[in-house]
Amino acid sequence: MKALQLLLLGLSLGSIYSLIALGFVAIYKGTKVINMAHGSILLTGAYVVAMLSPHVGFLAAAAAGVVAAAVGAIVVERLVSAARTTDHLVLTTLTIGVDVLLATELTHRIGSSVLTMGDPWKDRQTEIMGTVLPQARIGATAVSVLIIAAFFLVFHKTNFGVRMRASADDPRTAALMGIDQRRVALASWAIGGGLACVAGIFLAAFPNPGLDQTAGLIALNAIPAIIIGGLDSTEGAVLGGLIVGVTQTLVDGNASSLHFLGEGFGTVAPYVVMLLVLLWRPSGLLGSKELNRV
Amino acid sequence: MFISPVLRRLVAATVLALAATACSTRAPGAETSTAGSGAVTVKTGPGVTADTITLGALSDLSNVFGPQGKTLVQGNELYFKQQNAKGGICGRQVKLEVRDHAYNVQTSVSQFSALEPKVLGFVQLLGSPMVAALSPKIASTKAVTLATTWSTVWLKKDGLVVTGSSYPVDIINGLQYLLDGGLIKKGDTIGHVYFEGDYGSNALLGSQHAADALGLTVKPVQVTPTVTDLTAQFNELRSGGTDLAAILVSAGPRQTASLAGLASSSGLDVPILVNGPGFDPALLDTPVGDALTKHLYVSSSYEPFSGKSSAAQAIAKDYATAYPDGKPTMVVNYGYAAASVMGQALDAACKKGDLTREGLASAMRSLTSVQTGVMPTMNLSDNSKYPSTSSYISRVDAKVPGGLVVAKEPFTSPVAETFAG
Amino acid sequence: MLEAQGVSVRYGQSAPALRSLDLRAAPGEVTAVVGGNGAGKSTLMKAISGILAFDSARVVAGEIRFCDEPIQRLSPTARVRRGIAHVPEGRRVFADLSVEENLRAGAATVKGRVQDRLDEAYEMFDVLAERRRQRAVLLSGGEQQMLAIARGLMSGPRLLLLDEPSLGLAPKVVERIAEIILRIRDRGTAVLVVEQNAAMALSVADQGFVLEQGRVVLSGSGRELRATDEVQQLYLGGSGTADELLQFADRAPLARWSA
Amino acid sequence: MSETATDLLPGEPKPARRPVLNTSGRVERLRKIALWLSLLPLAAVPLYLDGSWLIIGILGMATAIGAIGLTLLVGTAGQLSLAHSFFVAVGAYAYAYAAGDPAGGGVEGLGLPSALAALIAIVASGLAGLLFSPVSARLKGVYLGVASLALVFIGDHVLKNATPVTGGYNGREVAPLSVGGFELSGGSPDLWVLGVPYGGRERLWYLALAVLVLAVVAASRIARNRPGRALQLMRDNPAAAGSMGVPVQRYKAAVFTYSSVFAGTAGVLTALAFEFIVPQYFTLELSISYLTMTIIGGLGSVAGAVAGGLFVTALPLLLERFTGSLGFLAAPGSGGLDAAMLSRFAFGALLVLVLICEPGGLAVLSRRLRRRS
Amino acid sequence: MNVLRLQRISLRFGGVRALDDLSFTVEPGTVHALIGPNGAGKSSCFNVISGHYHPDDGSVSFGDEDITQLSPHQIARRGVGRAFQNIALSAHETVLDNLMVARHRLTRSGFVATSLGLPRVRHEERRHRERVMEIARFVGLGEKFDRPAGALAYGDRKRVELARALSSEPELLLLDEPAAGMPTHEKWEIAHLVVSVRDALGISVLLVEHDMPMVMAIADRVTVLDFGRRIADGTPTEVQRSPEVIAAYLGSSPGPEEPENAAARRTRSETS
Repeated sequence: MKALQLLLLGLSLGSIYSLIALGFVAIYKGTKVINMAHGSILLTGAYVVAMLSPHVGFLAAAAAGVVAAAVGAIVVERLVSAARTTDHLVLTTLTIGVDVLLATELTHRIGSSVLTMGDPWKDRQTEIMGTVLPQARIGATAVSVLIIAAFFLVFHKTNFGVRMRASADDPRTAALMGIDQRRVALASWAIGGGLACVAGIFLAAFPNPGLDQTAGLIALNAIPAIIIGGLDSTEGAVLGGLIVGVTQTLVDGNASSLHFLGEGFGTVAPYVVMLLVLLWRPSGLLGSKELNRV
Repeated sequence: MFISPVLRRLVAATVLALAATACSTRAPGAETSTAGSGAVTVKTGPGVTADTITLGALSDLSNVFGPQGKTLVQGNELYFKQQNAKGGICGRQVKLEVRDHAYNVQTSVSQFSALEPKVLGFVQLLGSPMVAALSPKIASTKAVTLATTWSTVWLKKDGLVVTGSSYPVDIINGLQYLLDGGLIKKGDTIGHVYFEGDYGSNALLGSQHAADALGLTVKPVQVTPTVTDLTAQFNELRSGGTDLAAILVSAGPRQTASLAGLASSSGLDVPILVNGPGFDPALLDTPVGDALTKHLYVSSSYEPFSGKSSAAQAIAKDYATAYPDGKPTMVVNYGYAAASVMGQALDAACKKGDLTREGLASAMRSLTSVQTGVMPTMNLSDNSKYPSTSSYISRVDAKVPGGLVVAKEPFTSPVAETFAG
Repeated sequence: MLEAQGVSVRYGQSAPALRSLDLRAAPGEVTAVVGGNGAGKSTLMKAISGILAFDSARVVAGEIRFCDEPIQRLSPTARVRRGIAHVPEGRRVFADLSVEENLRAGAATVKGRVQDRLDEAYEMFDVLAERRRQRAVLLSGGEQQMLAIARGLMSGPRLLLLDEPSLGLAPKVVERIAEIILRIRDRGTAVLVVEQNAAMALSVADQGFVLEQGRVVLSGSGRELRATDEVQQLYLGGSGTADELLQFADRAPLARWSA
Repeated sequence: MSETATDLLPGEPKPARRPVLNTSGRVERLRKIALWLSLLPLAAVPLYLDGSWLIIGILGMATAIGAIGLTLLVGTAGQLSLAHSFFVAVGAYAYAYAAGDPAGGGVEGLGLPSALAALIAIVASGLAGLLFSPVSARLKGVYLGVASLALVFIGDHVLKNATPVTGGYNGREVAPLSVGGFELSGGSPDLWVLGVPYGGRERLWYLALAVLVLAVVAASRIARNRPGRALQLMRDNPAAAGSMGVPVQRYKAAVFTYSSVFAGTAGVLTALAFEFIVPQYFTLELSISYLTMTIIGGLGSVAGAVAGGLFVTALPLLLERFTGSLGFLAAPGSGGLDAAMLSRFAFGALLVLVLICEPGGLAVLSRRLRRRS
Repeated sequence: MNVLRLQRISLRFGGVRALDDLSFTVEPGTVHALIGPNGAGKSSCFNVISGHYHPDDGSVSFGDEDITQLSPHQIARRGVGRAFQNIALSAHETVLDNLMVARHRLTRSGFVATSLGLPRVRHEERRHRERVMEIARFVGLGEKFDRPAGALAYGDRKRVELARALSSEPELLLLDEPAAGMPTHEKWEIAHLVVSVRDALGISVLLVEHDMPMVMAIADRVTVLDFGRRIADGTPTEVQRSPEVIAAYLGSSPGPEEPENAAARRTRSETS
């Protein structure tokens, strides 16, 4: 009963992490950069939603937020591509700089406010399979499942998807096919940004009190997720997100019996899982092994 | 010879440096002096001149606690402005040197080192990591510092002065209030959600002490500041079919909000008692605003911004004039009261003719009945105890600035008297 | 159709890989470029299709024109749209994509339906039709080469660049590739093929160029070139005679290292 | 040529580090003398600057030492690490624990002689780096960078929970370093030089300066000798490095360990300067600022790391000090752009700009300027 | 001196068979050429020998030891040196540093000793620097020690690559197209170098090369690969006569008897 409830809660939280992780992986596959500014992008999108929803309603605000986050991500991409280097280490580091900039500005803007998303679920809860779940989380799970399904459908069934996957596989040859690598980069960053915003909305919604300046940090929870799943695997991102969500919830929900692991172990547990996975499989559960090119 | 210019310059610099040591700027003169001011001759130390007393304030103005830090500083400044308008303290104008450590330990350490020689003491030191990191330096420099904390962890530290009542005592008083009001009863089980560290873990001592004395059972659950979705913790509290009679929160406002929402939408209509830092008026605009209005009780050792006392009303009026755009929180009053404690200590030191650090420290300890108007009467003579054991109980009123009104004037539970600290 | 004039290409700061190269390919013809490793053949192909930037290389001098239009400043995509398709060295099929997805990727610049082109490709390469759902990585080398060529044709090019299509393939498969090249030409697509396997390339070529150290040292019809000494040596990859060994007698002596 | 890691390096080939042929031995020797002489003015600094500047200087030098370690790891070996703050923490806490008074209130200590404790702390950070080698040896570049985040979070958890050793959330006191009864970071016994009191900060200044010089010398030796060459090839072409007999995995682990030793040393000095350490200092933010320093200084450049370390430490404090004279800066708390915010903006912007415009950082810029003059 | 023996090596990538049941032996003190069309599997073969790939089947032994599963550095330490076809130097480092890195297996100075600047570190450094300078002069690099490798001309970079492999003082040297892309004159200089390496140092050389006259002139033995399998093995003269080799290289044989030889337009400039 309790276990089931925690599992359901964990999966619903995990589905939100999956969205963030999927965004990371989309960007990584498109440009081989790990976007360390992802948390700030998430915060930007959610901030726009919070600012607009009292005026234009939740759905319109959410749409605007997704666009804003996508645009934000594209700006980061432009900065990344402005660097005259192809070294992914340098480019990843560059996104850390962007994150510092964005986070400073957003922290200042949000201040002590707790911004509400104006979502339709409010603080209601519903009983499912004998367990009580916040409606916003059920909404999050449903929306995540839809988005993830749409993502895979698009990537596997459309020409756009073929172009994206071809570019991820071999950008140079994809360029030879006339697939514009700049547009691929823009598309993958925009997708990553949009996904982050959707996740941000749900992370700010109940049972969280609303959007505050710490929301960007939550994106860091998706980092163990992408490593657990394998940086270059979209399926891995989803799996990793779920694993992180469930791990965190199980540990937090059993805090008193896990007290010997120290206080606040729930936040750290995903990282411990990540290290264990790395020891077992250095490129994650579903990541592809890199062939040593000589 | 491409290196010769470099070499020449270096040699020159070195010679100059060595030659100049003879007239080093740092050879100290007399550090303490006596300066006449008005009728009384007063011994002075760092930060005090014939016409000015300089005090420091180390706060977070731009990071996570920025908004609170700002209102605290505003409260400090309100008090000193009043005093300065009345002719100052000890015939001297009080100058406040504010530094923003942005919640960074290293910054606060450097700022303290830079500021300490120029000030008599510190009227504010915000952030427990900073209090911890600076405590040995405060002890060694004897710069009297009012720590913005209500944890008993910081008792018995040389130079550190705490005000009001401690977190655990606020919790004990709050439970007493709930018990007296019939909101909970003997034998009930109460959940306590608390932060790691000097705030939450300390407050937990209070609820455990009260539970023993009042015949309650406390079920603690710990939470970290970055976790704002408390579903799992809430479930943990209710696991095993526990029937919660009340929830205590010694955490941040976001944790309070999450719990209030979860409780109310699960049909758990029980009182939620929080420490001062657990509430933020910004929460009232969120979906859980109603739940908070219905169930929230705040126990603190300072009066909320919209308190009924004449002092609180006066502060609110001054505040509106001085900071027309300011967003008052409940710590404005605390900022004012802390400054007032410092001011009264300075007065006492002045009367003894000793405005040195040692003089200030002993004057501080001579204050046995400090009135600030917005905090309970305080006795600062013993640094192993908090100067008060009384708490205000406040309830939510979304219409007033600061969002809280006083439900019960400061009172002391008999159980609080037996709590050490 | 394609004209390169005085083209020089550099990788980063190092010495040029193409040096003042002149070359032309005519419509309706197979043009072969042969030369040894390091002669600059692949660089030439990359310069035409516009992906030098991937290797931090750039055209530093000269001009490349396609159908009388200078194309150096165009993006690779724009060049594909104008009718240049490049089948890279080593096939480089998209390993994780199915055969059909590979072909679809090749039609990235095509607006509207690609089904007709798919049908056409399957007709020309029947092995691919049987394996359309299979992941490309599971194809044999020869099949991968077929796929790479079919993929290149999906954009409906006017000029097909083939970089070492015989690389690592069995002689029988190479013969088949040669046939395919001729069929492509006969459909009206000009082919520029770069080969180390001079025999294969020149056997199908209308025009040929011999590249050495980044410049054209010899050009002529396929037949003419096949008969020259240079190309004869190139078949065997060779140059000079063993006598030349003798002239380097005086070098700094080196004895075994004793630790 | 590898198209990946070489881009990390200054955008142009380096000139020879030193002449191979001994034709310019005299110039070399003079240059060396000049370098050592340049330390003399630094040694006189405590005679002129007050304590707050000394603290900034000490923290800056401690940070520079940590940055040197990171520049070897990220720049020379091409391995990204965001775990540097963890190893700084290990150094700081190991020292505090080893030198701590066993009878001290609430927090345990081994009560070892403090010099020995410092040594133990440095070794402990190295060991911590070594313990991570199953991960650090098998991952590369960006992957390692992301994986190393785990150490920061796990480290934070341990620091806050291993209360008997670390003092938990509230931190613990740090005993001063003394050798034979003479405190190198404390004030006993009393010491006056040329009329200036030489207390804890003044003494710690010399200690930090001495350790920084040692660190620079050691790291430069590594960079230009056998280990450094192996690391560079490992970064540029791991396959070639293997074929040259470099055990690539072992070297990855080794450079990670070596870099941790520098971090640990920085930790000990920081702890001595702070006198009290709290877990809230050793965060991801610290790791990022270490990374910022090495990049601003120029990855792989030891001198650049020192410059970057001093710059990043001093900038926020300098900005704040001159808030009054910088017209555009608002007073702290007024809601405008204040010094703390500006310095954070400055770091973010510098990181972005340096990487976009001059990935070689200060090291290349200064070389260019020198050539022009 | 040790014999290198490949026995029934097979290697697959996805659906592609890169090496197929390949066996041959490199005798000590010989120049052994490995030839075949591009893509025949020569580089894969090198990668198997030097430990970068582990074969799906078969074994590699060096002397009495099975080295099939060893990692590259372990194989290097056993005296197998390698020069890469696509120059694999550190472009930003000096020629000297690029060469010195090959001394890795012959030197000891670790992190600690180097940091401390122990006299033996300096002594070791000096001794080995002298040796690699000798080697650099031997391959014709002259005195370009201080130049960053990336700034050298192509031919010189190829020489650095070769000198680096020699600097590891190998017993067996794997050379992957050491003369590719060089003008004829330089090619022969490299050929001469290879012979000198064998004669002066007694090193066995396994050589991948496309230039047939060069191979025929300097190789003691030749193994011909096509399509991942061995199609001929023997002395140069034997191999040259093998019909499989002719077929693999020439395909449907071109007719040298065709008369239009002179018509090809010559554009070769004499000074290249």
